Amino acid sequence: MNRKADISKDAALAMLRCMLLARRIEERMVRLYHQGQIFGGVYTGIGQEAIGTATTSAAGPDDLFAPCIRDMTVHVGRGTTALTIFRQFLGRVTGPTRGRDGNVHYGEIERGVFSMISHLGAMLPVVTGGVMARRRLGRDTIGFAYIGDGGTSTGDFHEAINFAAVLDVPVIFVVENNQFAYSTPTSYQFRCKNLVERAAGYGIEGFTADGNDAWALRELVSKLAAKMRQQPRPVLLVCETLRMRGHGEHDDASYIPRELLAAWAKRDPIALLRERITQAQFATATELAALEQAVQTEVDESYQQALNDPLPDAATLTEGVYADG
Amino acid sequence: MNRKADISKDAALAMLRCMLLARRIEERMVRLYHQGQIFGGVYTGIGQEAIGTATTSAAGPDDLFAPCIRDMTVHVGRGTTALTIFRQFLGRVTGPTRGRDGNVHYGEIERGVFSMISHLGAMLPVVTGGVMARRRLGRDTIGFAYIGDGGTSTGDFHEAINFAAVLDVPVIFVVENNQFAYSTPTSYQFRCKNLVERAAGYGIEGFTADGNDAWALRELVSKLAAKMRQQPRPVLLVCETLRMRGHGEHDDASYIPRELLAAWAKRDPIALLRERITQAQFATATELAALEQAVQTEVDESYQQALNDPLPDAATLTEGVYADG
Amino acid sequence: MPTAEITFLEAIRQALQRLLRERSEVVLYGQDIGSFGGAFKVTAGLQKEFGAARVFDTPISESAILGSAIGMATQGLRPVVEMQFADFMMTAVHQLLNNASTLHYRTGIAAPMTVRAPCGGGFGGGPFHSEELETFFCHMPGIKVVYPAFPADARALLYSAVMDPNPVVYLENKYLYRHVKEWLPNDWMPTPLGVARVCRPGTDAVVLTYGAMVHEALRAAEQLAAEDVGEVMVLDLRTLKPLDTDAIVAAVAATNRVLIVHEGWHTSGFGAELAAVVAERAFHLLDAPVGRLTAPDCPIPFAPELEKAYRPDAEKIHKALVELLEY
Amino acid sequence: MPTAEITFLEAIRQALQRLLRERSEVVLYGQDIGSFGGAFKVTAGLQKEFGAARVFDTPISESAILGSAIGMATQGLRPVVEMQFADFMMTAVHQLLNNASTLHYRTGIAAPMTVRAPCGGGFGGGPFHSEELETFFCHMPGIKVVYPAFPADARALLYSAVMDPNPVVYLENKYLYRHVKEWLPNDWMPTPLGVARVCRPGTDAVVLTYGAMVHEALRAAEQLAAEDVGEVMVLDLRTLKPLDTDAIVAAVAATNRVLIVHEGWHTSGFGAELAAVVAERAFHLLDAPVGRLTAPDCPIPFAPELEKAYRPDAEKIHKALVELLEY
Ligand SMILES: Cc1ncc(C[n+]2csc(CCOP(=O)(O)OP(=O)(O)O)c2C)c(N)n1
Ligand SMILES: Cc1ncc(C[n+]2csc(CCOP(=O)(O)OP(=O)(O)O)c2C)c(N)n1
Ligand SMILES: [Mg+2]
Ligand SMILES: [Mg+2]
Repeated sequence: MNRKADISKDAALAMLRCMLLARRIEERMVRLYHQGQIFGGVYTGIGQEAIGTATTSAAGPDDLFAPCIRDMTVHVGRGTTALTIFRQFLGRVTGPTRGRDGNVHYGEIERGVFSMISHLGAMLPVVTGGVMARRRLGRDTIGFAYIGDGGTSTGDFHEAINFAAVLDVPVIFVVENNQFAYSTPTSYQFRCKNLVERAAGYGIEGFTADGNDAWALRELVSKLAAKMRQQPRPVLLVCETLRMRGHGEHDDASYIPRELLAAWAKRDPIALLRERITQAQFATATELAALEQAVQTEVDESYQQALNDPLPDAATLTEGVYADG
Repeated sequence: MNRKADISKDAALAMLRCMLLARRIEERMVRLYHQGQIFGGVYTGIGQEAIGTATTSAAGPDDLFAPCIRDMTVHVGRGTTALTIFRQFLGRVTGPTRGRDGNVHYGEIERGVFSMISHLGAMLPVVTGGVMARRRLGRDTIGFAYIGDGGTSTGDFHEAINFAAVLDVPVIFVVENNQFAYSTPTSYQFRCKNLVERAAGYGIEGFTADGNDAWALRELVSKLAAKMRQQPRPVLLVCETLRMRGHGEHDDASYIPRELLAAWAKRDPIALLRERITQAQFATATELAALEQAVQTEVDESYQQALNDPLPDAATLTEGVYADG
Repeated sequence: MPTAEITFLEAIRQALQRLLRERSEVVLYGQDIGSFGGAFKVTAGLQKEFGAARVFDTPISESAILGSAIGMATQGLRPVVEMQFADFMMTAVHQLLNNASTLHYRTGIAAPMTVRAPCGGGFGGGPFHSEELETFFCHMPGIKVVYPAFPADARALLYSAVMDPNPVVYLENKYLYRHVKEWLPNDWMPTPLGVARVCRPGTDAVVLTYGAMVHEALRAAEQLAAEDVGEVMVLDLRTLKPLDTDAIVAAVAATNRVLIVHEGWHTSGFGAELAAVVAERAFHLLDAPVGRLTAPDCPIPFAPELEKAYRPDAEKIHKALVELLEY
Repeated sequence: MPTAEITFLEAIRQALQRLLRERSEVVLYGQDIGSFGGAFKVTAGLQKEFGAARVFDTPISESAILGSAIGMATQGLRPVVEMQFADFMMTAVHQLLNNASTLHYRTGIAAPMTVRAPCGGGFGGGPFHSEELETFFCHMPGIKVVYPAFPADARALLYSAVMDPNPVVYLENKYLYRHVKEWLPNDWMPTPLGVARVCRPGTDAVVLTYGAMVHEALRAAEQLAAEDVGEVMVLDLRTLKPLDTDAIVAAVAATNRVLIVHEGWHTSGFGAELAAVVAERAFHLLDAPVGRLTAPDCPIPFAPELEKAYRPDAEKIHKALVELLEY
């Protein structure tokens, strides 16, 4: 394959680093879970890293994001550090939710990332409102709202997209079709062939993309984002991928056919991007190895540092329920 | 126009009677409202009578219906009498809700008609569930669920249609696009050109129809219903019409352009059907006049009779909150 | 100081108008609130004065309305959204309970948003247009709940609600909209949330209440005074969360007999919380059991005969107070 | 009679299995409850035994699930739907409050449906997977609310809930699923809703509670007895609506001191209703103010240090009882 690289070397390597960092953090969490060292559950986006990576890479500094449970690369792509993420997952008082949540429900709003709640679909109108506010205040913001194939069955999915369409709010509604919603394949969630067919019903444009190809996805999203900044309208973007693990680590995903997993394993987003980078001669094997090593070191050090951070003090339990006047 | 009449003389005249009866009842309610004789509001379907009429006329005896506020012809089409309707609207203890409701929230379930609640969209899954139950119990039921253009913006609209599509429940989701949701034109509710574009996103068939032409609509619905009984799947049916009065009688509808009202007044569904009937030579002018007279008499007598019916006794206030074991 | 006689509804409109004038970050939206002025005409004229960028209509999508308000509120605006009827907020209550109410606690981010919700019955609205849902909102951590009874409070508390850094549910009893008027100064100051008001002094019993029932309680109290049966204090709570428990305890201390009155359902109604607060904090001050006069646990009926029996009013309060004073 | 030691979870599964066997009109549905057996494996094996026509998966559409159950229930089936977590029911609560809860009153049509909702915390579920929402359901007229604490009751009450002609919310405290076991006979009879149970006798105070807190209260009471501080009765309410007020009054009469304990939020929690009932009906029997030991009014925190401080437990109940006994 020999395609024109709209993507700079820096951008490509940053994307690779983003995916690697998320992958290594999640692998660490998986290991800790199975060693019985985690309180609560562990939910990963392993195999789906390209989506958050490419969308954040294509985004602008003022954009807003509402990631879902598998979107660690949205956080990393916006600059959230491994240290911050481990602090969150380990329930440290130094983490973004100060131990009040210890799971995927976090976000650094100063980087434009909302902290999700669990109710599927409920964040889509939130990011829509955030974009409306920023634009009224003169900022050139567009929004990125992520939702799973299963989440498209919620009323909120519909209300939010329609609301954004009627009010001309530029949000990319990114459907991550990872082919399963917990234990059920997509035939239990929808009957259209491809969810992109929903776009017409909202009077908006719809696109499909290979969710594992960060390079191509970034090119597409860059174009969409540029257009949306000119003509503020939402779009629907359906990314095809596969959830490579169980819903959470408590789930062995025995309901996913092994052949399907094997086929998608061959299309691992990190491997695909590495290949592209090599083809584009953006980095040598040695350089890539160094990157991998640097990421691994960051993960190891961050985990250790987070472990040493203080746990929340029970005396602070009821602090901050309300904001002070 | 000279088209093959699939519709029998009896069916055509029954449709005309259905529309006339509903129109006369609603006109009476409007008059009473403006005379200050009504407790609560008055909401009518004047101008939209063809939709409930044609769909019930095309339906089978075991079918289920979830009408909306403008669908008096669904009730009449299923055999609910003028007397029952006046008893309801006048809050009589003899009415279907025994005075517990006195508005459009009624239905005779023995005729297959659910009693709506106000929350737009909330009845769509209810009729879906009713159809599922009856079919499991061996009955050849299909469902008819009605919703306004504004109601399509609710999460429930989406959840219900998608649920029916995934579970293969044969329900006709009838969108009555009367071009306004309270004060707002449809551009405030959706941005697609025609709501029928939503069908593809659910993997179901969609149809549009002239909502004022009962004759043609009945033909279409008969075909759809026959097919759905063979192949149980939901369909989306968008009927174009215009709300000819305010949202309720408290509202003068000043936001509806007068020319629009005038244009649609020329397409009054009763006049259109009368014309069809005359063309088909199903009735003479004298016969039609007699029908009108009979309807008027029924309305007058029913109103008087309902007026004389007892009001609910305050002592019964808390009876029947629970069903008895 | 120039004054005018204004309705409860006009008081709300004046507060919104002043907020829009003084605070560029305030926006209003909801169903039919733009050029139509809303189902009750509370926002009449505001879109014309402030433009469609600040006062606008939305699709019939309660969850999108509440959810977007949360997002806006975190990004520099102060949205004030209208639910056409409080009843319809139940289609989107997860946005309040899970998103808005937990946000500051989890993330330290404030969401200064106000949800205006017309509630209550007494006019033949039937089961879906008359609900009283305050207990739901009061149960949510992180939410404030304001429920005024007089035009002066409606105006002054709405301003404070909108300027509060937290999500506030502001309940507007529809019966009050046009039934209650006051002569008020054209110049006014916001009043703080969380402060109850003794709107009738008394020594023999206290009625703890809010919203439309304040007026019914006042009527009953006046009658009891006229009949020389007793002097009953009426405490208008005004804000249900935070609750002015000190004022409640002081009122019980001054009267030793308590009747709680509200228009919502009995079981787990907000009156239960009030009774519990009294039982915990003022037990030793009581000369009689705490009474609750509420709607019964049944859907709100339409027929006037039934709705009258359903809804507490001055007559029923009078009767309950006579019994309480005789205990 | 053959017996077996079964978990709380297994008890629920047995009730569902028996219902499916004995009642052809019973159907089960929800998210992932089919071949996967549900997020907690409560329905494991049931689709295999009864087929996908009776036990089936649905899209992630809570309103469609609850709404369709209402329609089904009016048309001859007895749906038992599972919410994956009670927390998510809030996305569709209008179906319960407005549709299900008003149906029989308005139309005379019964809707025998049961909503199973796993609730409660204690295992690091955080703010969106640990909620206790019973007070919302108890406030709805026309809804019954069942909340068992023991495997025997879970099994026997679920059967009755499903056979009840009304909509029933059946709350399953997740902490109990695998933590609580009982030796139970393989043969069993359904028990009626609305009857509380004294699960520990006592003369010095009574704890009014339900769900997971019954076990914490029992532990605290045992300790107090061992310490010779007092004999505390524990009343397991089992059904919150209808509430067994006679049993409550009798318990107060026997002990004269009341502590109310629940895992949900304080303000307008179901404990408020219990306190109000005691204050109204048993005021003259009280030797001390009614105490409420509940979660504080804050979102459910994740970190174990915080969640432990958040959630009432035997230790906190012990402390509260010591204070109550000393009053
Ligand atoms: C409204 C709501 N209902 C149910 C759940 C429980 N739940 C959490 S994740 C999940 C499956 C989600 O599937 P999908 O949207 O495809 O996302 P994925 O996990 O595949 O990334 C379910 C049912 C929820 N979080 N929210
Ligand atoms: C969920 C919900 N939100 C708001 C309302 C208030 N409301 C009642 S009718 C109406 C307009 C409905 O418009 P449409 O669906 O087009 O029906 P039409 O009145 O035109 O027949 C609104 C906003 C409601 N009933 N339900
Ligand atoms: Mg998925
Ligand atoms: Mg309309």
